[in-house]
Amino acid sequence: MLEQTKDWDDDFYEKWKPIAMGFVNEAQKCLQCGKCTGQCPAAAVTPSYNPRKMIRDLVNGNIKRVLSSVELWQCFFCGGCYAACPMDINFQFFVFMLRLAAMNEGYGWEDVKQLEGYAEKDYLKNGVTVSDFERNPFVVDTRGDISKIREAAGLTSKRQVSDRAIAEINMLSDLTGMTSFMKKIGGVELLDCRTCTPEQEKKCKHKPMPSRVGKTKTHLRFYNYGEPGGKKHAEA
Amino acid sequence: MPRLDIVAQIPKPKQIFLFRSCVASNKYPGTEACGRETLQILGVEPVESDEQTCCGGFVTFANVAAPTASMPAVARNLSLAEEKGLDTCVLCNGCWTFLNEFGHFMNHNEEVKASVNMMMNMMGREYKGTSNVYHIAEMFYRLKDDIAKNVKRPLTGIKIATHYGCHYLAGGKYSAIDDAQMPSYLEELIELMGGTVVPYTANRECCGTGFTQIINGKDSSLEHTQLKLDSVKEADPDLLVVQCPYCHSQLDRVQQQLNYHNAGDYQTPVIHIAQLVGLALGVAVPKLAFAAHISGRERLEKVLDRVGR
Amino acid sequence: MANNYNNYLEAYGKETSRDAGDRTLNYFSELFSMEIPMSRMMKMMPGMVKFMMAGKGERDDLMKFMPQMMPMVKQAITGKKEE
Amino acid sequence: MKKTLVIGGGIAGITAAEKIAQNGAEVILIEKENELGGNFAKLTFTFPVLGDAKALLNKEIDATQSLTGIEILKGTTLEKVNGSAGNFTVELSTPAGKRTENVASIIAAPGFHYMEPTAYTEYLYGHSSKVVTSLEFEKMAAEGRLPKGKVNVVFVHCVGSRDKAKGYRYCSKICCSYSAKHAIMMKKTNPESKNYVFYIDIRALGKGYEEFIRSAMEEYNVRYIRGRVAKVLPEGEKLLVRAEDSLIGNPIEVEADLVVLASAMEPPVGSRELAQVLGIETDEYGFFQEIEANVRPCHSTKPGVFLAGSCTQPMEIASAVGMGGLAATEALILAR
Repeated sequence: MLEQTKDWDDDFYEKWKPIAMGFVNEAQKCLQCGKCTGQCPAAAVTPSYNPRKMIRDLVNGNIKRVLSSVELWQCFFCGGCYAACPMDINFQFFVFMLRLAAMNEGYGWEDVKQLEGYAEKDYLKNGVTVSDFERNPFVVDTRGDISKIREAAGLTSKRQVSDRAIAEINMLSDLTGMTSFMKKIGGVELLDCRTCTPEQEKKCKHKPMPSRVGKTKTHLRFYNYGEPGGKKHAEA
Repeated sequence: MPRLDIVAQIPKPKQIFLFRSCVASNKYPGTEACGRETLQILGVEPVESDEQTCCGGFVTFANVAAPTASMPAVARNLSLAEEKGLDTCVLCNGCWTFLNEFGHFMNHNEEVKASVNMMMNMMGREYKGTSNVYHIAEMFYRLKDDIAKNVKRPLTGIKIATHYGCHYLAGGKYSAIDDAQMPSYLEELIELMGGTVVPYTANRECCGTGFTQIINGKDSSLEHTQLKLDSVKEADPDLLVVQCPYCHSQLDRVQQQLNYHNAGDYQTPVIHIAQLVGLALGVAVPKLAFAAHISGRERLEKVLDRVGR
Repeated sequence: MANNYNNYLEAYGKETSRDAGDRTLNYFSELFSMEIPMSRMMKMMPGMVKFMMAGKGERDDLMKFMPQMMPMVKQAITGKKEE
Repeated sequence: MKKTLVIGGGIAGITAAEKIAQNGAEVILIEKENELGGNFAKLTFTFPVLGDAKALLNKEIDATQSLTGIEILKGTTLEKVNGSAGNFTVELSTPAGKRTENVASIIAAPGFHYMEPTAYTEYLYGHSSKVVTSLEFEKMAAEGRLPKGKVNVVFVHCVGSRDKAKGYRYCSKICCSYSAKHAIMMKKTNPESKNYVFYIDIRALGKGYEEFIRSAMEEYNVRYIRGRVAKVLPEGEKLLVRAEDSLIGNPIEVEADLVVLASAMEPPVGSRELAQVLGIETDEYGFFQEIEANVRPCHSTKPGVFLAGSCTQPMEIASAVGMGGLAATEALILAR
């Protein structure tokens, strides 16, 4: 199908800027110089990822292409593009906001689903996002017992977060709609790598995606900015 | 070159609110213990609180929480230091950039601040925006004269490579204490403690965690970390010093993972700057908690033997 | 779930970027809205109840806030801002 | 006939002084440095016609010096200006001491300054001897120090220009052309060399410029890659240049032996102070403000003070000469 410029929402960015309250800015100043992509760690390993092209599509108003892309979800959030940018465009925030928009369109849920567990199981229950539970199967054997190491180091055997603090962040989560948002996602069970069965392992690799999230119907994403490339796709 | 004008603005307080980091607490406790011990040795009393939770950066950048949802969580954590009338000292680049960025945002949007404060009031707190957030590496650089005076175990002959971490330098393009593209304050600290700095090509490359890519895009994440580790291996340092527990976790654990896949033999110990300063200032060995480290444990022990236990 | 479409243009069908853009803008203005409509107020309630149940200190803090809360509730019900 | 004061002994100032003297009026030409020539004197070749810069300039200087009615004061600066158009009293600080003169008008031609890209630490400028500015490249070429053998040379456009964060937002206009000139010089001196030019947009704003830049690509095999260089990394003896080939959309890496940064043209050092002494206005960058940029390009905001050359905007040699002539005719009207 031919791309039609009459479909583009060319004042999208102008309308978006005041709504986002300063989270997105300066995109209209983009020179398309490519300094961002030149230093990008994600672009170095996944050739179809290209921050310059995404900014271009955003300013032109080709919203459909940005939001339905896989590339939007390949950013490393390293901020190197912002550090390099001659026009001070903070692209990390664009990615962050655009991902929210993409989720509203039904894209990217397979990724968010995977992450939701960290928020629910760790952040809201314990007050810390990264727990002492080891999720990297390759280091389970080599690692010492954290609670013993903590005690030897003169710390409490477990990182303490008071009940009051946990009650407070739970209330904030409810107040700001984060809890209801997470309920919509459903989340995946975080697997225990030490006792993981082959069946579970399969599930772990193939992220299940809900067909609906609330009222939104979910879709699979597309490689909109070029051939996927990279090691994984080289053979396929 | 460090921006001395920004360094000069960092106060030398009697007390500071030490903000615990999730990864530092639960994966590398040595960072937390050393942060506490080193500050004490340098004459700054660390104040901690069990009320403090995760900064909220992970859930926000994992898009599980909208920015409006994480704003009150940031305000809550910052208000803990405000209540005590202290500045905040963080151990993690992620905490630094997230607390700074969102704190800055709230301070400049009265409307948002008012709405956040409404929620704060519900639990008897208030966010004023008076607490500054400093990274512990910034504090070390500010207190470098005290470090030089207190070195108990000089790092003579130890080859050390540095990794700064993106969220400090790139996120703090204008507010970090050093140039985003060519920082040198960690090198300065290392030389101050008697160590030898080892340069390598991929010094300013990202560690490869990619925030959520280590979970969602494992292939690209590992590929990038391998690029970085290859460059480190070529320079062959005794230690790789990081200033972010998240980078620490990635660079340390992925070595083991790559070794497991026969992708190479990577054995470079990775330690946090707080642990390195702790090592030089003579913090007791169990408090360095090297037992929690994964890669290059033998080399780490050798380093300990050389500087004295 | 198999992908039935070859590319994003097919997936979106007749919808233009303008439609997607408007939907996105509506979503964001809702997200960043400082107003608290009734629906949002209802969602907030369980959290406050949970917080009250957590302990005495929490309950006291929340009760202190109640006078501040009433105009907001009124506003949420009537949908008008009180001057 | 009254006297005219010309500030700056670059090509614009020399031309203005020469034209005034040729029309029979008296003129004082002051130059801060101890030699005439300004930035022109730092070049080896001109573009788009590869002319011998030294010979061309010396011819102009000799012609000027041989004229009667011109007084050339080297090592001299302007201290104070009083009075108004037609009757200025200027105080000069010469090596021989203070001196006061009465002049009808003043022509300001202080030229420009090549930006020192010290802020560009991502390009390792100041940290590696293999990263040089275009000006240093000119010097290397003049002294025969260009790298020999099979080498890769990378030319980087827009260092300091079109960059809000570390430089200026304006385009320096001539860097595209002089980088092409440098690439051609490199290829001519060392036919074994491979030359890469990283550009954002090619701005060939002059007669023959487009053909000149195309000739670099077509005849001298210079590889033009669209994309701003992101960073330069040290790798052993060599440098790694990382950028995006933005026409393809992929990041690329070039192994380089020499990196040449086309640094921006910025206002001359002390332009704001000079503007204050003269009582004229500057723009946001420190360039002198014209009263009307289209039809009065050489009129400053103060009557009787005229502008010539690249103190108003980045400019190539031919325009500076043209503007020097225009300023001279304006000055002659007041000198009468």
